[in-house]
Amino acid sequence: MAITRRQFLTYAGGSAAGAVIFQACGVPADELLVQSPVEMPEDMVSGLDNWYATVCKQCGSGEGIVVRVMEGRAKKVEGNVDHPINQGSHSVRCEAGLQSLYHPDRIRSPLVRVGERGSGQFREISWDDAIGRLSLQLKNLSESGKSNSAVMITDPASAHIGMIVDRFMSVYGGRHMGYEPLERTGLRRAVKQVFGQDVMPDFDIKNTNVLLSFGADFLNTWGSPVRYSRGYGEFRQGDRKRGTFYHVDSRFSMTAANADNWVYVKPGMEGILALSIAQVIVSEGLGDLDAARQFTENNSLDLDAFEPSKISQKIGVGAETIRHIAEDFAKHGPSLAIGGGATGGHSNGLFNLTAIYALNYLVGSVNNPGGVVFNPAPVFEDVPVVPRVDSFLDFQRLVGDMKAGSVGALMVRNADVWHGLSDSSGFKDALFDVPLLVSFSGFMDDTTSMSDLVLPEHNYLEDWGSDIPDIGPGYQVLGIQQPVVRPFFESRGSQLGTRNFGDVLISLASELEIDLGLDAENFQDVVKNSVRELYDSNSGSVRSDSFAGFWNGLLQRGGWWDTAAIADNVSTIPILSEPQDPVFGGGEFHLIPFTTTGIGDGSGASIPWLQATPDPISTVTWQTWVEINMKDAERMGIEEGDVIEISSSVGSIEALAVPNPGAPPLTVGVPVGQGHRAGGRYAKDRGSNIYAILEANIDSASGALAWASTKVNISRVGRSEPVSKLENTYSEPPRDEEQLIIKITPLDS
Amino acid sequence: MLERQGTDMADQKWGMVVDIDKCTGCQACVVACQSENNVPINEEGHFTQRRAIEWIRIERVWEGEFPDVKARFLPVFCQHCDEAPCEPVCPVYATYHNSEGLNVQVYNRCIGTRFCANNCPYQARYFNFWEPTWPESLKNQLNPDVTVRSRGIMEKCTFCIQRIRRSTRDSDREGTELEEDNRALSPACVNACPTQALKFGDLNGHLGEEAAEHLEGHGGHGDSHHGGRGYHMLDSLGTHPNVIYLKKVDPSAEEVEAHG
Amino acid sequence: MASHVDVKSHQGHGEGQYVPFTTQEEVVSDLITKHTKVSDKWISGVVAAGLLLLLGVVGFAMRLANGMDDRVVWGYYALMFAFILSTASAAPMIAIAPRIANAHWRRPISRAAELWSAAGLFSLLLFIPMLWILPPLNDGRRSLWFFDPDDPVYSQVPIYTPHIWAALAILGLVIVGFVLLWLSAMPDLALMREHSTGFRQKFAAKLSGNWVGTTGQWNMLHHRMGIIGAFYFMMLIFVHFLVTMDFLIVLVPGWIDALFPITHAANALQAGVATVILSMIFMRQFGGYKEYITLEQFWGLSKLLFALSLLWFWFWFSSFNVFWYGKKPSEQAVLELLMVGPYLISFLAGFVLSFLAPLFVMVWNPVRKSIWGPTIMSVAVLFGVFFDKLRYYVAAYSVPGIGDAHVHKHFMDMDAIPKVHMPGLPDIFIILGVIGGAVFFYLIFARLIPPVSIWEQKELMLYKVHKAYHRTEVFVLGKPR
Amino acid sequence: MQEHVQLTQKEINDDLLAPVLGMPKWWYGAVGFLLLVIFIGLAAYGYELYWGMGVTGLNRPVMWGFYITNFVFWIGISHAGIMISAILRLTQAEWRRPITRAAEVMTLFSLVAALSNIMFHVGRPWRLFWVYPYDFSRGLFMNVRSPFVWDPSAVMTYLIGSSLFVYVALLPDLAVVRDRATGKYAPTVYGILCLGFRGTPRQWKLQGIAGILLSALVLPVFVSVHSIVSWDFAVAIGVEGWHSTIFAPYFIIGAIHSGVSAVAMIMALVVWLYKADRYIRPDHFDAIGRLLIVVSTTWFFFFFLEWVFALYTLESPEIAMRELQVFQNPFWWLFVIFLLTSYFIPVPMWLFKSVRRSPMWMFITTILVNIGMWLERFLIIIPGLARRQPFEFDWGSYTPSLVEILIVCETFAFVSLGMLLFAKVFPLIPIFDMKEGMILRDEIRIGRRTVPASIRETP
Repeated sequence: MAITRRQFLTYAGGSAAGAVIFQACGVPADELLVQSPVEMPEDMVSGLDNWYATVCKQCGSGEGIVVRVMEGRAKKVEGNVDHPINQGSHSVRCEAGLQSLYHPDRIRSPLVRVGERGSGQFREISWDDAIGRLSLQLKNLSESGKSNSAVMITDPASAHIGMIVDRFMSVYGGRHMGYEPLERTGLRRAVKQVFGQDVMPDFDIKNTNVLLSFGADFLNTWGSPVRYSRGYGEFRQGDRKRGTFYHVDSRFSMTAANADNWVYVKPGMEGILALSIAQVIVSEGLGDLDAARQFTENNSLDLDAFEPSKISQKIGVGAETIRHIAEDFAKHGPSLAIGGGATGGHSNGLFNLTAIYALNYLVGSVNNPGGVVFNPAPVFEDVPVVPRVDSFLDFQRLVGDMKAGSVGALMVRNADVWHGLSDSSGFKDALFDVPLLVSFSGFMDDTTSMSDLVLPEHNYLEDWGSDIPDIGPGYQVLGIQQPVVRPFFESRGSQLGTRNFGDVLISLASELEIDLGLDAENFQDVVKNSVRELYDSNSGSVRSDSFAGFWNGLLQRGGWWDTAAIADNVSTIPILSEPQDPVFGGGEFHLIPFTTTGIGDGSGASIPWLQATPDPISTVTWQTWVEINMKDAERMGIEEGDVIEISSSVGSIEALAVPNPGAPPLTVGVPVGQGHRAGGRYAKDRGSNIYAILEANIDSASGALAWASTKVNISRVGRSEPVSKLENTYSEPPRDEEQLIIKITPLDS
Repeated sequence: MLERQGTDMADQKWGMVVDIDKCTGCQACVVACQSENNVPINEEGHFTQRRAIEWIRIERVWEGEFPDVKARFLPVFCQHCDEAPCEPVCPVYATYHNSEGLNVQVYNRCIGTRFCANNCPYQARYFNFWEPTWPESLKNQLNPDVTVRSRGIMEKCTFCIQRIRRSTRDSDREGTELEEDNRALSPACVNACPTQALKFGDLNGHLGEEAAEHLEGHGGHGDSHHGGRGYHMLDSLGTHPNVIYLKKVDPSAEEVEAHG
Repeated sequence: MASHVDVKSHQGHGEGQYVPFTTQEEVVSDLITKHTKVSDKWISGVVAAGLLLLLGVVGFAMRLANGMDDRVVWGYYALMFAFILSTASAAPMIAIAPRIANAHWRRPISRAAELWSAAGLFSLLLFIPMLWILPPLNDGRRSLWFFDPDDPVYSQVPIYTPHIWAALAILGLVIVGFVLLWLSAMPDLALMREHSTGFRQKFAAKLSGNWVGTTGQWNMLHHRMGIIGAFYFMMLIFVHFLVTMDFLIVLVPGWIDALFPITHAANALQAGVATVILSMIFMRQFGGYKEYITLEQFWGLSKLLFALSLLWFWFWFSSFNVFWYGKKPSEQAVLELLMVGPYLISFLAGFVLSFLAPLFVMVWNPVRKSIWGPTIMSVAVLFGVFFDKLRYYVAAYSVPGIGDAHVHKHFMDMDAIPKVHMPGLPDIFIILGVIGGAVFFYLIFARLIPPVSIWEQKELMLYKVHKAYHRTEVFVLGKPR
Repeated sequence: MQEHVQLTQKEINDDLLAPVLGMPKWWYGAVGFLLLVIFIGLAAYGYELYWGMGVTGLNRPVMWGFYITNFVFWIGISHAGIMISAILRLTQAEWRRPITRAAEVMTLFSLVAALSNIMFHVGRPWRLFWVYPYDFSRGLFMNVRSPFVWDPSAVMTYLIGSSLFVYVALLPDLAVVRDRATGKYAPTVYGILCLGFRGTPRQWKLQGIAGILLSALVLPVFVSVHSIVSWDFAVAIGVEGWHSTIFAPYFIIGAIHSGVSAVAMIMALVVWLYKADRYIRPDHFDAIGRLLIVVSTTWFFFFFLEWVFALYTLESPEIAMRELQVFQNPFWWLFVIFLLTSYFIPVPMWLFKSVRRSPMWMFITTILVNIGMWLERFLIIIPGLARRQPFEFDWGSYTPSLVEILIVCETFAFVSLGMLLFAKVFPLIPIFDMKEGMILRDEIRIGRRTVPASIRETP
């Protein structure tokens, strides 16, 4: 039949109206409902899917991922089997990238503040306008010769983004600072001192036999958890003898739960314990003695002061235990000692870490299989591999400058300084003395909500980029990040929507007429150009006779790596820093903040999946809780769900009590990352922020914040709320009466 | 119904081997499953109401008190029992055994008596107490191969049957043999697991041999407990699960023998 | 419209409907003479039963020669104990229940039922050896009494708790049975005291006490019989509970069947009815009580037998369904052992004879309302009960590894199911002997006490009155409270 | 035996037809109130339909709650009707006469109430019809292995059977009403309803036989219904403490316990509301009291057995479940109330003749019994599902939501309203039965004593 134009319009209108009506009824995602009473809808496979390789930017460890894309939408994240870091596995947070991509509260275009600073009222502006405003301010600064008062704070940015930022700031003459909430500057210093390495080494857990870890929650959040877990799987049940795993910690973490023996040590005493172990090894003539002599003499260290029986009382570990660990550690090599986490977060953090890592020399597991394996020199000379991270001391200086009004423009990218810096730093007040606060974040985190100007960047799944893992696998790796989907807000035109951070800097540079010295007009080309030298070197995992072929290979494999390019053996003598006892503030309870499986250090707080991920030990979700020893709780009449006030000299927060049998007495563990003032519907005003009340104790040796050295008092507010945990509330901890988990002893014991 | 005509699928029997000694409780499997299977977002309320849906959940069990305290992790999900107690009690055949040993749930058949949930000894079945909702933009992530379950019906682990279907269909189209250790085929949780504690496969194939080795208690390389650690959870109920657990190795464990 | 009827004014007629005698004196003299006259039928019966009893003793001795440690061979002995417990001890209920419900048809047969409680004495004798056959508690077997093997006190006591309790309970049951018999016989004994001579007269004089039949005494008698009857019933249930629990169920690991004691009891009542029907037919044919034991009695009892058969089936099915549906290995093993396994034949025999046959035959009123229908059915039921008990007791007594707590906690695997245990010669002797023994006891007591209750007959003549009503004739039944 | 009042047929007619032909003052008030409660309950159900089961207190693993408890309770109550009229009719117990109909009618309405609970319970009630043989077009049949398929079929059969039962027993009275009824339509309607019953000997004979036959036939159904309800629980191996063989008889006897108590309640109400004290005499209460003593004691024995065997297994999940039932809050005090109200308070009281013969006391005690028996079902279902073991990690707890409570109240209001309306339209005390009773009474004089007697046809 012939349809006249008029009829057609009426039909169209009618159907449109119908659609609207049905929409109004709010039938949920009904395009996905298959109404057949006999077939499982899963039996009807629909559509074709593609898998694109890229790099996960949710956390620093740089896992390679493949993303399943159907009809231009990202559906599923899985590990990239080829990628050396995670070999196909992935963590909770990689998966959650999808929800950060499609998060309902993403910033949809450049914004300028209209209301009070921090009022969170913004107006959409065009990119030209936004870049114009920023460049204007920067121009003024440079013209008035105060260009060094422009400060850029980024997350620990490495690879090409890091390069561009560095170049931009250096050419412009401003300052670039790297920020990490629970900073690891101490750790990096320790690695430098003990191993003489600039790059973090790799730990060969896969082949080690006795694993001795101090405070590092390495199976959960610390370092490169997925890579370590891969190793751990082999370590437990591989084609090898089952390894033994000692975990020394003053909190019962998930890693501690997986250890064969969890050794509780008083907070900050790990270094002393390490030296005591060393003393046993040396005095009993086990292990590599001249290495021992070397570093004792070199550090003029009197080991006998650390004879177990002398210090056992002080550190709260039995002398027998120490001996046993030491002997096991020295005799049944290859052995490996790792330290990190809260261990490095004390006023004597650097000493702890150096002492711990030095143990590896005694058993000859430095740069050997089953031990500490060094990472080689970076892939490129000009691209920084070591992310820039500044210590708390530096930030205190910055705050000083800000107060003094000598910071003209503060630019922030991916660094939620507002949320992460303790009130004791005075940053929050000082921020109001800064005339211009610019955020490049693609998401309305706390700092962005305080800013005057927002230049939102792409989500990493929409974006070009590269990644050189902070903690490499022992050989050269370059991860290539490619857009797996078109930018979500592309439809809003080139003047609105989001942009690549590198591109923004490049166009900013051209506005300011400064030359970044890279012959490329966008970031994609920057990456492309610099990988040419890999193509020329014609080595490693991807080779091709044409550069185009090479580039495609990179994109397909998700990166480039060269197992041949390993570190050359260096023999250094570890430099231990001065043995010292930890210093604590006043208060009854040790406060040990910890990062959680889900939201990590707080950067994941906006993502519902991560919020809903149960904490492995307490199974709590969505909330801020206090791990407290059951006997303490009994003593203080605290029951699960009671609202607890945690007060330090800096301030106080509220959290829900969750007594657990693993928590040591007079120690409270509190997860970081909640209590955002912004951060979208899933994070805003949820829980409370433990960072805020950390005291400004500083590890004088490294300048790092001693974030585990705060002591607090806790008290019941009198209110109590249901704890949103996967497990039900119990008066007695579940004991597995029915032996769902059956245990057997190893054959050799 | 679910048999695919003209193929050899019917003589496959999907199953899983879970190594408790490897499981670290990192929850990667949980989120992977939720992303693959359009599991509704578990909001705070769902947890406090004890209605959170996790097709695979990590149970944590305490042993002892501080200082000598231990916590164990146990991944629990539908065991796809051959003698599934949930199947006979469903009045409308919403759940039944298909030809590949999978215990399948036909969502649209379900009328929500919740009888199956009561009769599942593993408590692996979850009920949609509320209508699942997503913000408009998050719907872009939903997996088109998996339906969204409306309120009032049961749901549970399907061993990612949609992946099995897709890869078998592909192998049919390419005329290739379907090989069992294949990431396109194995469930999301298995692919995610960072310690490789989960192993998916065909109990009539390689996995079956491995499982038999574990269950019969011999095999194993040197002294690293390889064979002999296998057991079925709650074996004395005679549900004949298709999931084999491998015992936790613990130097301090007092030796306990599995029942049955 | 209350009409007052003079008892004397009505002539009864029609065979089998009511007592053909017009005066109470006639009834008394007739029954007394029938009781005192020793018929050679009785003598031959006693002799036959006595011989069987001897045979049984021989069989028992043969078993005893091999000692009591091997529980398996004693299975048939246990079976016979249970059989007597189910038949003889349950029979008196047929006197008690209708008496409480005030049903007049019971009157001629209530004594015949009560007399079986005398045979109940035999069940007590049978039980004594069981105390040694059953394993003591301190080898770790389960018990209702949660006996702790390590308990210093109990482990010193030579005989263990369930044994003591069960023995006491059975003793109590027998005593109560005798008391009941004595009470209900008292007026008749008084009559014998007056009318009979010789040892029987002395014996009656001793037992009848100071019965003279004052109103007070009558009221007291009715009252007491009510109480004692109810008490007997409770004791019976309790005994079945203890015996099944501690002497049967505990022997089979995984046999956690809370309903079984009741199933056992219901089965016993069924057997009791059958027993009474059988004794009725014998009294009718050989005892010469044709005029007293009439169709009405058979009809009443056959309804009861029918109902009880259905009840038993329902109990059995309730247990079976739960086990069968649950598919637990432990319970599968129990079903395998007790039903579909080695004892399948026995199970089928029991099922057909004590349920299917009564169901399909007695569903017809003409069959129920006849002399031979109920008789044949009760024979069938008795055999059915025998086979049903066989599969339980013989099977249970042949299960190994009772002491093993692990075996008890979890199921025993299928290949450990014991083979069927066939009866040997001693077992057959025992079976015959026990039956003979029971009959022997019964006959002896039937000599001492009138097997038809004289005073209840007399009462009947008062309460049951025929009269004309409009154009038809009805009878008026008095319902005293 | 009793202070029996001999009444003429006219008196009987006038008394028993009064509620039908006349209209008590309190009637409108009562009906209005009940309607209000029902309306609120249905509103709550509408709310549940709109939002889903989330509005209830159910959770994982406690997937069954108030609704199923209530379902079992009403099924239990429904057993009284048949128990009283069928069994007592077969055993020719004279005292049954005035109370049979009230009991049967209660059966009908409580059955409907029970069925409605299933509708409240399921997640997608609009597909409930799938449990019936239907849907062949989709090549599907319901799963006959499931107790939830046995349930509806048994309950439906029971409903049909017992309504026939009521109707047959109603015929002669309908005829009487037809003759007395005034007004435009009433006589016609009753005329149609009574199927032209005119009281010819043949009609009487048929009516009598039909009654006997139906009572004999409905008894097996009556047994099967509650056995099946019990198997909803007993066949489950997933729940420790449900998997017990004794459940079927235990539930039946429990049902009779609560049902007969309910009948005693109704009797008292009828005496008060309809001034029927000339028909329902103290010794009717006496008789039902005696019956109750027997029933409740039997029930208690079954209860005892169930516990003995539960503990006898010594399996930790079972022990843990019992521990939860008896010692944990809130179950421990519910358990205490349950024991006291369902046995330890009423039964000792019933031992006293004075209590048995007083409508007031019987009313109070039987109400207690029903509270107790409701709790009994609750205490079987919830602690069982809470499942401390084997998965201690996610054992559950349960608190009913307001919605559930309102809906439960609605079912009670519904049954009461049904009874009231029925009593308005039909005589609640069977007229012909009473007359028969009066006619068949007689007395025998033995010496100075006069013994009450009843006239029987010669067999």
